[in-house]
Amino acid sequence: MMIKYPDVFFSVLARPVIFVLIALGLHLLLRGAKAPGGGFIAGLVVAAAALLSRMAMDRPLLSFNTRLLIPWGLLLAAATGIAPMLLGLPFLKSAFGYQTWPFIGKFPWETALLFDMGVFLVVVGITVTIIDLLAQEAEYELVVMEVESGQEH
Amino acid sequence: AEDVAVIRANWLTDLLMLIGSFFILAAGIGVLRFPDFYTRLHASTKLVTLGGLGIFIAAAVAFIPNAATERLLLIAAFFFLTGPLSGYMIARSGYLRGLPLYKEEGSADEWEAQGEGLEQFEKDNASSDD
Amino acid sequence: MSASFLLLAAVLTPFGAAILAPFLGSSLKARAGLLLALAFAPALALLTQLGPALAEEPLSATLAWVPAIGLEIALRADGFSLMFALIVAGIGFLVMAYATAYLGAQERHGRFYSYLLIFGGAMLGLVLADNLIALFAFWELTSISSFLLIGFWDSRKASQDGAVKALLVTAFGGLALLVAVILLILAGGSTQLSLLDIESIRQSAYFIPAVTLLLLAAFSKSAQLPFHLWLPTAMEAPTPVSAYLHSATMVKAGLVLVAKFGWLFADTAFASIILYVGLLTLFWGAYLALRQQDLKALLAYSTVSQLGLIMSLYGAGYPLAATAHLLNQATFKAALFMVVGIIDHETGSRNLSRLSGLWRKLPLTFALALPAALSMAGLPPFGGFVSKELFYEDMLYKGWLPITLAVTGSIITFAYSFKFLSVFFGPLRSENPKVHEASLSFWWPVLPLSLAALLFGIYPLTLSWFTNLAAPGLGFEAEPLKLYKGLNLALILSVLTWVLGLALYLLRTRFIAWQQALTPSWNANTVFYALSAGLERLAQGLTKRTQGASFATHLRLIWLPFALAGLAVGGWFLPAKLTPVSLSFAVAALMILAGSLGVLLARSRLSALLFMGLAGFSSVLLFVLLRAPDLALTQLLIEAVTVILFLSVFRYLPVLKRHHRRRSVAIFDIILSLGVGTTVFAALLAVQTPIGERIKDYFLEFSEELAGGSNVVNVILVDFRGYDTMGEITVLALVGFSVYALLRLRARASSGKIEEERPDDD
Amino acid sequence: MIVNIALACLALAITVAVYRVLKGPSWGDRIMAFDFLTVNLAVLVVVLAVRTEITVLLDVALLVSILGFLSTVALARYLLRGRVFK
Repeated sequence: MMIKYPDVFFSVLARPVIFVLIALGLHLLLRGAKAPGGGFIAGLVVAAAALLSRMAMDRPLLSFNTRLLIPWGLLLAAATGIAPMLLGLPFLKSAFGYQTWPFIGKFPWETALLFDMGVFLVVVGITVTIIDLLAQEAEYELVVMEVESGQEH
Repeated sequence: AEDVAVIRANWLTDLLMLIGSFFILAAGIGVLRFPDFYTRLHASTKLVTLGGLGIFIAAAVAFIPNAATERLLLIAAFFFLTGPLSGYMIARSGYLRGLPLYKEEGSADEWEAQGEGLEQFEKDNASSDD
Repeated sequence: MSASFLLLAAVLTPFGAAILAPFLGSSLKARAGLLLALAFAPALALLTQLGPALAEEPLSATLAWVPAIGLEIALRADGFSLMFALIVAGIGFLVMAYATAYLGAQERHGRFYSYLLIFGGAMLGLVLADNLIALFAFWELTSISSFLLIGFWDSRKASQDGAVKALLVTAFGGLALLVAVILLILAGGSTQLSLLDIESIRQSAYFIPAVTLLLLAAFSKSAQLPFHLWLPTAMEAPTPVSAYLHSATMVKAGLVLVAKFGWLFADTAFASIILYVGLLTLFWGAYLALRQQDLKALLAYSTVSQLGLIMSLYGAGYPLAATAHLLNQATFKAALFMVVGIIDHETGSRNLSRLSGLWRKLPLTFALALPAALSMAGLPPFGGFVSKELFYEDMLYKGWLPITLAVTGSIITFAYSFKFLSVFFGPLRSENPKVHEASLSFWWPVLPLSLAALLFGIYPLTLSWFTNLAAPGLGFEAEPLKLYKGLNLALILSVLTWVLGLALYLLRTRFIAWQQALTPSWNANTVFYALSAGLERLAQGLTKRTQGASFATHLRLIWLPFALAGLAVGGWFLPAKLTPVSLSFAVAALMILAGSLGVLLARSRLSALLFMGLAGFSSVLLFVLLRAPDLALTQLLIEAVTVILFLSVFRYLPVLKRHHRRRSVAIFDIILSLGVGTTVFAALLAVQTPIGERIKDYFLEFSEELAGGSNVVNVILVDFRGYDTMGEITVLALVGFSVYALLRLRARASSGKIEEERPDDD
Repeated sequence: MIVNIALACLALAITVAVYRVLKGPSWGDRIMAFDFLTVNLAVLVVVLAVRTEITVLLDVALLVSILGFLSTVALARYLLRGRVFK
């Protein structure tokens, strides 16, 4: 007996939650050096958003092929490692400082943030890919069930 | 360096905090003492949301000096949004999966009473493919 | 441009181009090869650095990686390594051009060119490296890229098998090299090859093991006798790869090693070992080559035997002759491989028995093949003769056994070179009737190599220009080479070789028949397969016995030693360290305990998951109480995502049946878990000793100043210990891909059941 | 002072939640208790933030409430349909 109920409430109310989750994820990523946050946590928050979007609206969070995020993340992390070497500094030497721009005012920048973004991309790449695959698998089960139930009648 | 906030222990924070903790206490007792699943569900979702709001607003007032109030209001908003929704989801799956209702003599299951019942709902749903 | 920058560019540009190759390959298809061949330009530009100045102070460049522990890419180009680098770059350039014509339209060009460029860069690095660790790194990189290139047509079983075998043998050599390098660094006192203190190495106890391992690495890489089995099966690779890796450059890495470390075993017992291994390989390679019907296999065994020849010369301490023959072999062997590529491409087969009389249809290819094949045979007007003369002269000094082995080897070499040429003579026979001459873009790369084979013979000064380059590096005095050195014993022996060689060529059918009768049932390949099969059986037996069928026994075996160690160590110093703890910690700890007990007692899988969630969230509470918001956030997120992923996978798990356990087993499990508990508790108590203080203060104090971040947890993760995190995310990426592969595998398997194909996303 | 009262109430509520998770006659009770626990945890974190004045804990509270909601919804949907997605 296959029960199929459209969770109207859930899918409607999930949109704002997903929006906040993604905003929170990026916020955590960008303030990594100053306050609790960082690539791993931000990546997992975005993964939670992907889970929610899959569950509530049955729609992938990111439309592109998230598998490519993994090598790009690694490349970014490696680049921040190798770039200082080209300037004669040892591997993974990081630099930091403060910038003041007209509208934004004084804000700190650090190259470690780029490395953190690399970590973020890898974590997001892996979790979202797995979630999408599991969802496809579930969707696929349904197709199989329908075909089998179709054959019964 | 933790943000040291000077909390003016004003009366508003204390009052709201008291109200909030009263509701949470009520929720605790409700979850402990209520006879069946559905009634306990009321306590665990509705009451705690109310209690939580009380405490959040108290905290919002308390954190005015170090500009954390808007974050707290965001949390309160989400608290208000997710609390009842999770209650609704649990209740639905509980009922549709046939958890027994607590039957006192006077009470009746409106859904059952209207003759709708689970099977009937099945039929309309099975035919329509969403 | 300063010389050291050029040196660095020479090694690093091929790697850069390798990253670009996939993109260029997909857009430009085959023609991308021409563009990417330019990656060898800086290496060729090293030509400008040649000249007398090089002898006194060789070119050097260093790229600091971790200077504190002597780990940097230090390159040093003395005469020999520069000469070899030019060979690698020159032939690399020609092979890339040849590949543009050779690869069919539907091949994966991007991938092929990037592998080839990775190999090119690694080979250049290997030859020019002065830092021993960098030398080892490049050595391994060449093995890996050769594995990728041999297995390029990965759908074919033969190339898979050949690639794995090549990787196993060369990686085995790589391991030996790693240990040898470490021993040398310890004994020699520095990681720099040029600064190694020779005397202290000779005296130190590490001398014997280091040199034996070094030779092991050289022999396995250059396919010497016991390890020659991987080269013939490596011929499954596309012909450009065979022409580049398995004839001119990669297989000579062993020779480079033996040449560069010549001073190490100059007049010790090892020298004669190398001599005889080389000569035996020369004889055995030629002996097998004569028997081959497939042109490429014939060339493969011929490469094995020629490498034996050069190895014996380096071993015997005659680097001049060795370098001369190395140059000759590189040019004529690469040319012959490309000729085979053309024949294969035009006639569709490489089998001698099905092909003959091709010179009528492929006159140009024949004209190109002739000088190379005759130079291989060692006939006068060609380069091969010059170096073979030197070979005979040097072997004469070594005594009668080396010279007889050398002559018999050369006789058979002469025979199989003519056998190679026999494909052009006789009546025209070939599979597809319409055989036409190769297109320009196909044969122009072969031209310079055949011309070189001819030029080295007619005008040997060009050959001696190269060898003089290598003179200072390998410590022999440069002397001009001459084609005719007057009537001496070596010349008489050469004439003898030609006569007997011709006779052997004419009687080859009977010789091969006689060979067939003689060959024993086992050979190197069968030994290799027997070994690997035996290893597999041993592994299966071991796992079956130790791990047993059920997962539970598996876990018990893991936890048992852990628990015993804990009981032994942890038992006595437990009570000493307990400190009072506040009420809220106790509550949180009790909740975690409740959660974990719940998981133990749970009957259904769902409630077990719920209890796990309970334990997880209460540990979040604990972190909050300990004022560690970072950890609380991480634990929280992992907790939630795990719970949901678990749920989504539950439907595929088998039903949780209460498998009954005998009482004794249950009791054993309880004791075991108690033991493990005490071990973990003892370990935790041990960790709280003050060592933590010093590290903590350093990070707290310098996090703001050095890394500009006040959140020490993240600063450590991303900045101070950035390299660890990079390692972690690489592992994470690998895990991600393997999970993806598993799920795709399942999807593809189940999609097989019903007819309509699932929308494939990539 | 009042904060301690709030903490006491929360502690009681959480112990009741744990009790319900362990005993809960039906799985519905367990999920309800799990939701009750996560919501209480969020409130507790906020109260702790007030007491220790670490405003960073508020992010933890927000995430606890959202992720608690997410897990509960996933559990509820798993029970209803036997699968989480679709």
